[in-house]
Amino acid sequence: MATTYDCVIIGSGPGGYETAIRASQLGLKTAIVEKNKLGGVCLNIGCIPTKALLKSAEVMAESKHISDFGLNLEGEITPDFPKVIERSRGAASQMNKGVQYLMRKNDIDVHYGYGRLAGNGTVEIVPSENMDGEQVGEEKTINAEHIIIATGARPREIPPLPIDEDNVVSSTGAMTQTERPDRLVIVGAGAIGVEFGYFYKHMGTDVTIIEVQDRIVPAEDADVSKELKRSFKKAGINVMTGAMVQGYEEADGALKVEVETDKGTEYIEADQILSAVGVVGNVEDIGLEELGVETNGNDIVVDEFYRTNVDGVYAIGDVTGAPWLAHKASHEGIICVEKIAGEDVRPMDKKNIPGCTYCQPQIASVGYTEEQAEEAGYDIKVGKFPFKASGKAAALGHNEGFVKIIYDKKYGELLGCHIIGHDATELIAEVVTARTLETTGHEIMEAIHPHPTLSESIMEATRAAYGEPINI
Amino acid sequence: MATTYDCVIIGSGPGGYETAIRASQLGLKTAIVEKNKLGGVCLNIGCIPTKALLKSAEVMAESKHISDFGLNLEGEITPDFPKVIERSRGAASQMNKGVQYLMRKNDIDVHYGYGRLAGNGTVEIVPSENMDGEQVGEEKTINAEHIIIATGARPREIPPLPIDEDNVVSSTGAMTQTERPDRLVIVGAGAIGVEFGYFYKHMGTDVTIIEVQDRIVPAEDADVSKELKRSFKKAGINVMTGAMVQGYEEADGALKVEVETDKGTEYIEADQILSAVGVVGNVEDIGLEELGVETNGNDIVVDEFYRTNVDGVYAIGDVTGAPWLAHKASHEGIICVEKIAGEDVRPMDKKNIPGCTYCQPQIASVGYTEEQAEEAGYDIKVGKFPFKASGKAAALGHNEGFVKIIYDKKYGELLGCHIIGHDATELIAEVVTARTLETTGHEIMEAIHPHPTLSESIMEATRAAYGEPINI
Amino acid sequence: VRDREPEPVPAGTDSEGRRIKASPLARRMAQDHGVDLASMDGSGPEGRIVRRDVEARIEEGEAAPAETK
Ligand SMILES: Cc1cc2nc3c(=O)[nH]c(=O)nc-3n(C[C@H](O)[C@H](O)[C@H](O)COP(=O)(O)OP(=O)(O)OC[C@H]3O[C@@H](n4cnc5c(N)ncnc54)[C@H](O)[C@@H]3O)c2cc1C
Ligand SMILES: Cc1cc2nc3c(=O)[nH]c(=O)nc-3n(C[C@H](O)[C@H](O)[C@H](O)COP(=O)(O)OP(=O)(O)OC[C@H]3O[C@@H](n4cnc5c(N)ncnc54)[C@H](O)[C@@H]3O)c2cc1C
Repeated sequence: MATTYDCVIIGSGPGGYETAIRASQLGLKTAIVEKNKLGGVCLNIGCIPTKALLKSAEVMAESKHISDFGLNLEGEITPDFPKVIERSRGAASQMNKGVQYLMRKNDIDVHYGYGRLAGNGTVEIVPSENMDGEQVGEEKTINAEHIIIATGARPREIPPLPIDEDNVVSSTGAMTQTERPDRLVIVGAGAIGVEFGYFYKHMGTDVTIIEVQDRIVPAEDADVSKELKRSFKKAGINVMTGAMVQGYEEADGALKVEVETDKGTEYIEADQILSAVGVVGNVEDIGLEELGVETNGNDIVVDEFYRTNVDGVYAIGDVTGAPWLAHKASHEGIICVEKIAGEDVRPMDKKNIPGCTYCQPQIASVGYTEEQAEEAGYDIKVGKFPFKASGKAAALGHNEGFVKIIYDKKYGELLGCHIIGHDATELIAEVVTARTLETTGHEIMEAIHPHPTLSESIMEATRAAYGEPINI
Repeated sequence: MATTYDCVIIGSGPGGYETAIRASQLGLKTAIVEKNKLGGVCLNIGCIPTKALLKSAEVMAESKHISDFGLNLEGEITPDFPKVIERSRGAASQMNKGVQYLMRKNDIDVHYGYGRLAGNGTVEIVPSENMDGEQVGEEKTINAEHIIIATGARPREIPPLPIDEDNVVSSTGAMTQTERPDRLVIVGAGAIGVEFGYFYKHMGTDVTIIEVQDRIVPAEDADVSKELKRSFKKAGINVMTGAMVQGYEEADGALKVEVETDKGTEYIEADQILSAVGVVGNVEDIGLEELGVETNGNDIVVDEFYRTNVDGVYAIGDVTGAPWLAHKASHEGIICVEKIAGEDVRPMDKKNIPGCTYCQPQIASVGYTEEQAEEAGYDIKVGKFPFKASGKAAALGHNEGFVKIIYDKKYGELLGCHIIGHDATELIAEVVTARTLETTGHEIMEAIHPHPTLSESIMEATRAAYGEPINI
Repeated sequence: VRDREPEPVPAGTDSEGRRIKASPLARRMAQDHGVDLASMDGSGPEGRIVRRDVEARIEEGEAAPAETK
């Protein structure tokens, strides 16, 4: 007979596994179905392994300036590419083991295999093959009152660039291959594209990033795009914007990439192409049509508590659409399951989801960009503080970038903050929490930021917005 | 005739110079009197140059593990000590020039020379010698309705260790000397002592830190002291606690340091001793007695708006006593001068002043320690999250330390937070701001911390305190 | 040039002298719209009054014409 749970979650990414833990804590008998590896994209082929790669790149980059710190380097520092990859895989597998432990600790049943909704609270599971080529799971059926779909997303493929993980790699190929291309063309200048651009450049690869929009990291504030472009140019990373890849040809062991620009058609020689043009939700073949679960393209449609139009079926994380971020997935899952358990929960404010990019300089932002704030009809005041004026940045030898912060003139509401620079991804948490607490600029100025820190720059930018700048 | 100002500030440290800027912004005609260099201790011989030194030490430390990142080092990385010092002096002088610019930009008159209160709103200035041995300033008198004393503090000297900046150095000597001692005894394990311990160790010096109390960084939460001790031991830094230095003898070109411990008297051989036993306020010979300005030992006594008992005389920063921190000085100064200008200002909550220590692992904290919270009668819940469980820490290869966070059971008030680990000094800002905004644990859990970051650990520790841990 | 506006709104007290817990933004909006924070319950953690509470009150106020109050 099929085991019956209070809650079954399909997919064990940061959305799925954290939700499972919270569900179990709330007293729900919980199981998770996973066709591949615990931890999903994020832990196995996303956030964690890429950040490990980027750390190696950072150390490489810093080693080139080692004499700036008063240190002598006799000889040379060079990347051992397969070892860099190996280290990253190690970080991924460590985190994967961590999730295995968490499932045991929290009494969550893990059913490996491919899960499919079969109606009436039933999930059918069939064996599947994981990323290591191992067959996992067995055929079975489980039941649950509440089924949460957390199947995530996969790299988007575009017609001119079919992904074969050889000539054209996805992020997965780019982070697991042990041979480094000498020349890499990256298509797409979102977070993933620029992170790999930075990484491969510092591993010794000649990198060209091609973006169809008129600026890189186009989701960020325009000033941030400008600053990153300047920095990438200095680092020797080629950037082409307003350019569309038409396809490629293989000839003489090299790839000729056809790119359409304002000036006509250009050809770029490369050894590999990384397609980094976004992701699409995994909505296919999981029983959605059969049950009549509403979708919008590749996103499952949900309400503010992640309920689909079908009773007892919920969806969270990447499969519900943008922004495709791990922390969005886990927070959605926790809200979803707390609501199921009858807790007093508040819906998420989507404007409070920060976005981070981990190349150097790092980028982090939350809330409105200047353009968005104006479009939304706010009368705004904007403050900017360059890290060039920060004592900590001078001490660290990392003085690129700035904090830009946007306030509403009427109430002083903190509308948005955009940071580019060293450690930006850690600095943004203060702003996220402050927005969650409905701060105005005054509290940010009043908060006694320790000296010397980069975080002071958030206070200094706020003072600038209020017309009371101190250190600029 | 003497120039008359609305506001004269004696001392141009972070307290003095930021106050001067704010005063000028508020429409007060402002001057600053400085006997040495603009920027005070902090910029010239404190916060900034030490953080530059520590960055060199960090790069050295990381270089020893460079193969962990998949990088090959052929040859060796060695510190060029005079160059390390030179870089630090460069950072200091860059910041000093920055303050010169800020004074001009904000229309603040700078009067070099030694200032002394002469009663009736008069400050007498006489020439003085700066740290480079240059004679600065000329004899003159200036007047002001409001005089703010921001003369700061200097290293405390104890009888067994008279500071000669040769055998026994102060922090100033330790950060400016271009010859590195082979064996260094550091007396005092507060922030300055452990920072220099970490620095000299990674420059190649054999370091022993001696602390009279039973743990190092005794102002921090006890768990933090324990963790730092473990880390320092691993790094090969000798630590003696509950030990009192009695004096030293010079013999055969070496120093024999006499230390009293539980086990009796021990002798440690060293080439130099760093006295890092705190600071004392500069209250002498500035006219306080003549005017009858109340002091308490070496602290000027002030009210919540930094007014002394004498009308028109104020004091801010290190000269008003503990905690001796740059950000305390500047925030006090801004409050003081905004009050003078008739703004609607709130007094500072001293429990919201964070403290930071910049060795590796870094330490940062704000609010109550566990012990203090219990002593204050709170019924508390405590959460701890080790960086070992953080994906970002794994990616960075820095998984030492933890976040410990303390909440009041009754209202959920965030009472205190204690972080030891990589980047702790940047992470604490979120907590400072959250406390300023009177957060409870719920908002910290609700705030969507970006993944993967170290800042998530603050959220995870909070969840642990609430009995809802996810990633541990 | 000073741009201190909007000034921060200090936390008020209720009729029994207890401090009203409200977010800085909620306090600011309430002052602007003449909403009395002492008379309302907060929906935030520990009963904190947050923006949505004030917004709801403002909407109610607009829905109900002043003279019927
Ligand atoms: C290269 C890269 C870098 C990234 N970096 C970051 C970053 O730094 N920060 C960030 O926030 N986000 C980052 N992301 C995005 C992040 O990985 C995702 O937002 C996150 O993983 C989404 O979590 P999820 O739980 O919704 O889905 P996923 O992590 O995609 O997990 C879905 C899981 O469901 C399983 N599954 C799917 N279908 C089935 C089925 N039918 N039956 C059983 N199991 C199934 C999958 O095998 C997978 O394990 C990155 C993504 C990539 C590709
Ligand atoms: C080694 C070291 C490291 C430190 N690191 C940190 C850190 O990382 N973070 C932190 O927050 N704090 C740190 N501090 C402490 C910090 O430097 C002080 O808290 C801060 O400088 C205090 O600022 P202040 O404006 O009160 O006084 P000061 O910075 O001491 O400035 C006082 C100024 O007044 C001048 N002056 C004194 N008397 C007269 C007079 N009669 N006439 C004219 N001028 C006069 C002095 O020359 C000096 O320039 C450190 C201190 C040291 C020694």
